[in-house]
Amino acid sequence: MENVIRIEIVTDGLEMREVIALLGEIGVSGYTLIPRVEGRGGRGWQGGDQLTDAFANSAVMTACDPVTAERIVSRIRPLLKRHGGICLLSEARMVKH
Amino acid sequence: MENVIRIEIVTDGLEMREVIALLGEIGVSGYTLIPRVEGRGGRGWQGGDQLTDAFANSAVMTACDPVTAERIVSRIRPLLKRHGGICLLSEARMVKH
Amino acid sequence: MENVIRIEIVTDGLEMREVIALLGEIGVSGYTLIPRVEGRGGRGWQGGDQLTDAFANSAVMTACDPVTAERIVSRIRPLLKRHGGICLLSEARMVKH
Amino acid sequence: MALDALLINLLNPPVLFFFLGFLAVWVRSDLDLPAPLPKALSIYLLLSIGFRGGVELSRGGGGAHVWGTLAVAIAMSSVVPLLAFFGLRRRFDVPTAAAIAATYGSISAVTFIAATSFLQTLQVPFGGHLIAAMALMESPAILIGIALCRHYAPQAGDNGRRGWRNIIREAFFNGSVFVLLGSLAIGAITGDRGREALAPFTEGLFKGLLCLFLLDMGLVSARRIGALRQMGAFPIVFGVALPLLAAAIAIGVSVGMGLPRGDALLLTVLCASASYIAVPAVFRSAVPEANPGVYVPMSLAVTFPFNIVFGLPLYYSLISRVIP
Amino acid sequence: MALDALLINLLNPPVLFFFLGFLAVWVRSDLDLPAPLPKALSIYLLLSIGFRGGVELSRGGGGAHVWGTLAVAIAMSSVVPLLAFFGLRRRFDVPTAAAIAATYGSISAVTFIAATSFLQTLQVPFGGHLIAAMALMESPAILIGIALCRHYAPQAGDNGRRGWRNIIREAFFNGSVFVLLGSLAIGAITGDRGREALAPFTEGLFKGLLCLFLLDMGLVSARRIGALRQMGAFPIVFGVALPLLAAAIAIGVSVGMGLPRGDALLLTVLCASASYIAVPAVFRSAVPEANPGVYVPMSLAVTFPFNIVFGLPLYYSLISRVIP
Amino acid sequence: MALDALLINLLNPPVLFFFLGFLAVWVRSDLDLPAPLPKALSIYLLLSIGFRGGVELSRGGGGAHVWGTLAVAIAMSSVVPLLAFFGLRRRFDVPTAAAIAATYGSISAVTFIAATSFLQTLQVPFGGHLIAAMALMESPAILIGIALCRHYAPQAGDNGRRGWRNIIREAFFNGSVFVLLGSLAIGAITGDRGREALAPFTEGLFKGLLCLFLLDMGLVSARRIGALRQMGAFPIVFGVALPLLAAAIAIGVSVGMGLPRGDALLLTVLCASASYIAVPAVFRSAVPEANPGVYVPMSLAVTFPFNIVFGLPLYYSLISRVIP
Ligand SMILES: Nc1ncnc2c1ncn2[C@@H]1O[C@H](COP(=O)(O)O)[C@@H](O)[C@H]1O
Ligand SMILES: Nc1ncnc2c1ncn2[C@@H]1O[C@H](COP(=O)(O)O)[C@@H](O)[C@H]1O
Ligand SMILES: Nc1ncnc2c1ncn2[C@@H]1O[C@H](COP(=O)(O)O)[C@@H](O)[C@H]1O
Ligand code: NA
Ligand code: NA
Ligand code: NA
Repeated sequence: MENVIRIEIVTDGLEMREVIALLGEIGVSGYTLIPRVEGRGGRGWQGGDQLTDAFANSAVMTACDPVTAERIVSRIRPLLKRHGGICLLSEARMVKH
Repeated sequence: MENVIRIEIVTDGLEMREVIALLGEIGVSGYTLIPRVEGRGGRGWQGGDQLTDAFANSAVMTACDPVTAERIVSRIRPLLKRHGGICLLSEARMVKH
Repeated sequence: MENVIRIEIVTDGLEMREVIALLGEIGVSGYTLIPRVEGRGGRGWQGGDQLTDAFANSAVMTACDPVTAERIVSRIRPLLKRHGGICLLSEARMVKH
Repeated sequence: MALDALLINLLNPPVLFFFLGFLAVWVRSDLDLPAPLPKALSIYLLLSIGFRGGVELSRGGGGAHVWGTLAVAIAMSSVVPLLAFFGLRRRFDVPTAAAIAATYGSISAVTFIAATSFLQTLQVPFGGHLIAAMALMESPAILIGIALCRHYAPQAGDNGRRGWRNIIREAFFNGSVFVLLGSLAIGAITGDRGREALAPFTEGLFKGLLCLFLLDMGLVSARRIGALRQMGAFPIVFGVALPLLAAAIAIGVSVGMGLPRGDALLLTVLCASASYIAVPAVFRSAVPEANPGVYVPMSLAVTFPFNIVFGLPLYYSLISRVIP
Repeated sequence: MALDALLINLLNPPVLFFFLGFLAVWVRSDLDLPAPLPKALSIYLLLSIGFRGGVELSRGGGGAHVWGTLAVAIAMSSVVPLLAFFGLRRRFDVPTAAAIAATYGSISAVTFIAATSFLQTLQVPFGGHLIAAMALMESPAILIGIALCRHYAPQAGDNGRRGWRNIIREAFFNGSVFVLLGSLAIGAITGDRGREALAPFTEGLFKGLLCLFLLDMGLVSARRIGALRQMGAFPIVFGVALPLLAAAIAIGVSVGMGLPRGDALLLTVLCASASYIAVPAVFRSAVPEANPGVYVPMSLAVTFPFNIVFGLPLYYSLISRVIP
Repeated sequence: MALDALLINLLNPPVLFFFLGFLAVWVRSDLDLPAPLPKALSIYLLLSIGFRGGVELSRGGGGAHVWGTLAVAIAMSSVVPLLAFFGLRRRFDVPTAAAIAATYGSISAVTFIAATSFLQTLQVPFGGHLIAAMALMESPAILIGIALCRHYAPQAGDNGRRGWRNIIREAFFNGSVFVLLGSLAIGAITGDRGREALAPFTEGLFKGLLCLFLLDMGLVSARRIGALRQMGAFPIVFGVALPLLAAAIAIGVSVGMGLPRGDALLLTVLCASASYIAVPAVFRSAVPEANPGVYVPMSLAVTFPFNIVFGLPLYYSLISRVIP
């Protein structure tokens, strides 16, 4: 088992493409995506409006080493500033094949 | 980055409205909802029965300060007692816009 | 509140049946399942292909005591080896009814 | 005659698709109707049957029997749960007995719809007000069930926290009742002009989508059979006997009122069928102590298949003996 | 006459289902069309209307007016947002004013479709090129809105990070425009032979599925009404006045061009309707500073119901006075 | 003649919608059919085609050829994977070669359905037993593929953990085979009476929903093209050559058996088409070592479009030359 940082990012569904592109650039080994979650925060209710995907969130989780985690945090901050959302970091141990 | 408590509550989908009302009363700054998850626990299998939403769970996650966390725990306990489900707390760091 | 290990397993949706059977054998008290998540890892993109469920992941989360956690890890490892995916462990406190 | 009716029913495509769903579970096929499709189908069926009932009503059919039938419908949906509850109290805890009572007092829209499709095959007419009767029978039993529970086990339920207001709203304005009544009203307002515009949707597709829905009901029903195993013979006996009793009463009343055959069959089916949508949706929240592992399989895995396969032709052959 | 048209419109099943959706929210029913059904319905409606427009075009209808109508359509979808923007600048920040401008310059496909269904009820013909006009009006207003925003508030938006290329692609190739134009092309290619093969799908089901979609629109629209409360009278006044102004201009132009009644109504409805799909989808990403809590409810909870219920018959009765 | 057939095919709405889906990916539109819609459509298509085949069978059509055709179908679905496997063994590891073999031995229901729609356009009849042939060809190739894998790479796969019992169940009772066979049986039982009741659903909507499904197939297929880039010319050459070879054999056999044109085309298309649903579903679990990044794009991005666009008219023009 490996010590990792578990990072969880929730943001506007339309921006998830960008978040994922960013994870790719930084070079994480993998990530898991929940394509449609709802939520409430400073910008109000994001419950999906059935007509477009413009008002729902997505969540992504990635397990990575602390250095990569730092880089993700610094790159994700401006994006969250523009489009809202949160990013949580916690310690975990990972079993990989 | 801010130290927060990450709270995760899983309970009957029909009761989620009440859980959310409760979070609102306590005054969390935000939360993220996965509207439809399945599960097994003391009350058996909750896999959705396709006909109603009466047999599926929902999960909600909120990041908050330790004091708010305490209040959530004490308020959520009777609800979990009546309708089943669990509530998990863990430490995390949060990046917010 | 009880100290528990929060285990999170992401793997191919088709194998989830086996993971759940395994959790049952080991005797966890409960688990929560997100039936359809997407992801990327060593085996490429798992985004669902709309035609079959053969290319999407599932995620399962269970809160259990450390001994049970050890047993889950040792049983899940070969399955992840064959079919891909990850397993994350972290510390948490649990409120149960 | 009874055998004839049975055969006609068994060779109806919807019933055959119901068997197919059952069979899929039996051979452990991975067949599944993906998640919101069954719900979408049930909205379609309620909308269509409601609309057609409304159009029928706008034609002024039903005559003298309309109000009488509606009154009987409501009365039956109050009598059946009382009968059931006092029969069940010694076997189950109060909340579960109350939930079973509500289950059998309320109705199964799909059973009703299958009955209309059976009547169409036989070219027997029926009145649009029976559809209104169905809508009216869905909720009262739920309220009676909850009242029974609160009276005989006041500590159970949500300790009265959830006011009657909420419960009444949930019972009367739940999605299925609402779509049914709303479409009935729209059908009654637009009448035959509206019917013409919507017919390819509400009538053309009806039987096909009913087949698809019954395929799903077969899957859902068969998956609940497992839960029956641990409960002995009682749920099976009760799940067949109570519908037979309710049907006998309903046929008696129908004869007394002089209802025509079609209306009599539909009224009978409403009384004999059991809910598996509205009742669990309300009881799960309001009376979580009631055990859904009991009342749902009884309704879904015993009474529903019994009615769809044997009940319909049986009731009809009885009715065609006593109503000329 | 105006009252007649209003009545005909109000008794149309789709409009009644829209009311039903509204009512469901009002009585707090838990009625809901499950998640991808509304999106699937909107794809169906766009595909069908596009295909039928294409078939119509393949017959060479529309005559001399075709190109003129398309030109007017594009021109109106540029003029309306400019009018709106300069009227709104003092009340709202630039990004929100620009988003509202784009909203009212763009169109609502469902309002258009309801208008075609209204014309069909009255048996008034219309040209297939109006459907092409609809497709052409969806995007220009979005580009103008973003251009206005970048010019008057250059620090807002994504600071130009997202190139025009991307924005143009999102505006012109978003799913709904693409399905509409694609089906139009396929209809035009396959003509009446294709029509025959697809008619039970594209025409038979059309009105029924429109009812279902409007039921959902009623739910969605009513849920947005709450957001209006905090904003005073302005959004309501604006959400009715701007469509009336746009409609007046459109009717004037139609008379000037000598358009037949059906075409004039559809052109008017396009100008008077407001977007709630394409505009939020693009603006949420490109100009997150614009407040969707303002521009979406204005479009969805004010202008959409106004047009569906009162606008259609009002515009038509005006048109039938000035166009013989 | 060949050109004629090509043109007729290309101007068929379903094929045009397939192109539209391709185009959407090409211009990077965000068009998408939301999640369970494609699966729901595929259930519909299988149910309808199965039911119609059954009704056809109930009429006793097909005559002397029925059993012969079924036998040939099963034989071909065993021969093709063997041919493929031994041709591929030097290029790919055993598990991947076995998966490709199974892919080409099994069939594509949508290709078959497009062929029936092509025949209908040409008003050429075909026997209902061909639909039974399709159902019978889906599974044997999967078993052969897994047997080849276990024999030549015994350490791969699940080390035999998963018994043959499970694999046979997965191969024969997977959802699509089950719906197809079940609907075939129901069609055969209810015959023309059932057909009448369900026709607006199973026949009226068929072509329209096929268009919608092919729009999705266009999207899905185009998205897989990227995966081909890294693999050089071989998958493309193989994905066209093997179908041509299989088609040639099938046409030869059809002539030998004296099949009528419609039956010959459908048999040919079954042999020439490749699976992208049943095979990945079974192989992902049973032989995870097989690389789905190879066998899925070959089937979905090469063979499927080739057959839909060029294969159908090509096979038909060949057949119409050799079968009078
Ligand atoms: N404290 C929080 N805990 C959990 N999720 C949050 C929290 N705050 C915001 N979110 C999520 O992030 C989304 C955007 O947040 P905001 O930008 O604050 O509106 C919300 O819709 C929630 O899904
Ligand atoms: N130990 C556990 N770990 C994760 N989820 C649990 C656990 N126990 C219960 N749950 C979730 O909570 C729901 C209700 O639990 P219960 O009331 O025990 O039936 C279950 O359906 C699961 O989704
Ligand atoms: N580092 C990671 N963080 C989060 N999820 C991962 C990670 N690596 C793999 N996964 C998930 O596990 C699935 C299978 O991984 P793999 O076997 O590496 O392809 C992926 O599709 C992801 O959903
Ligand atoms: Na009843
Ligand atoms: Na407009
Ligand atoms: Na083949």
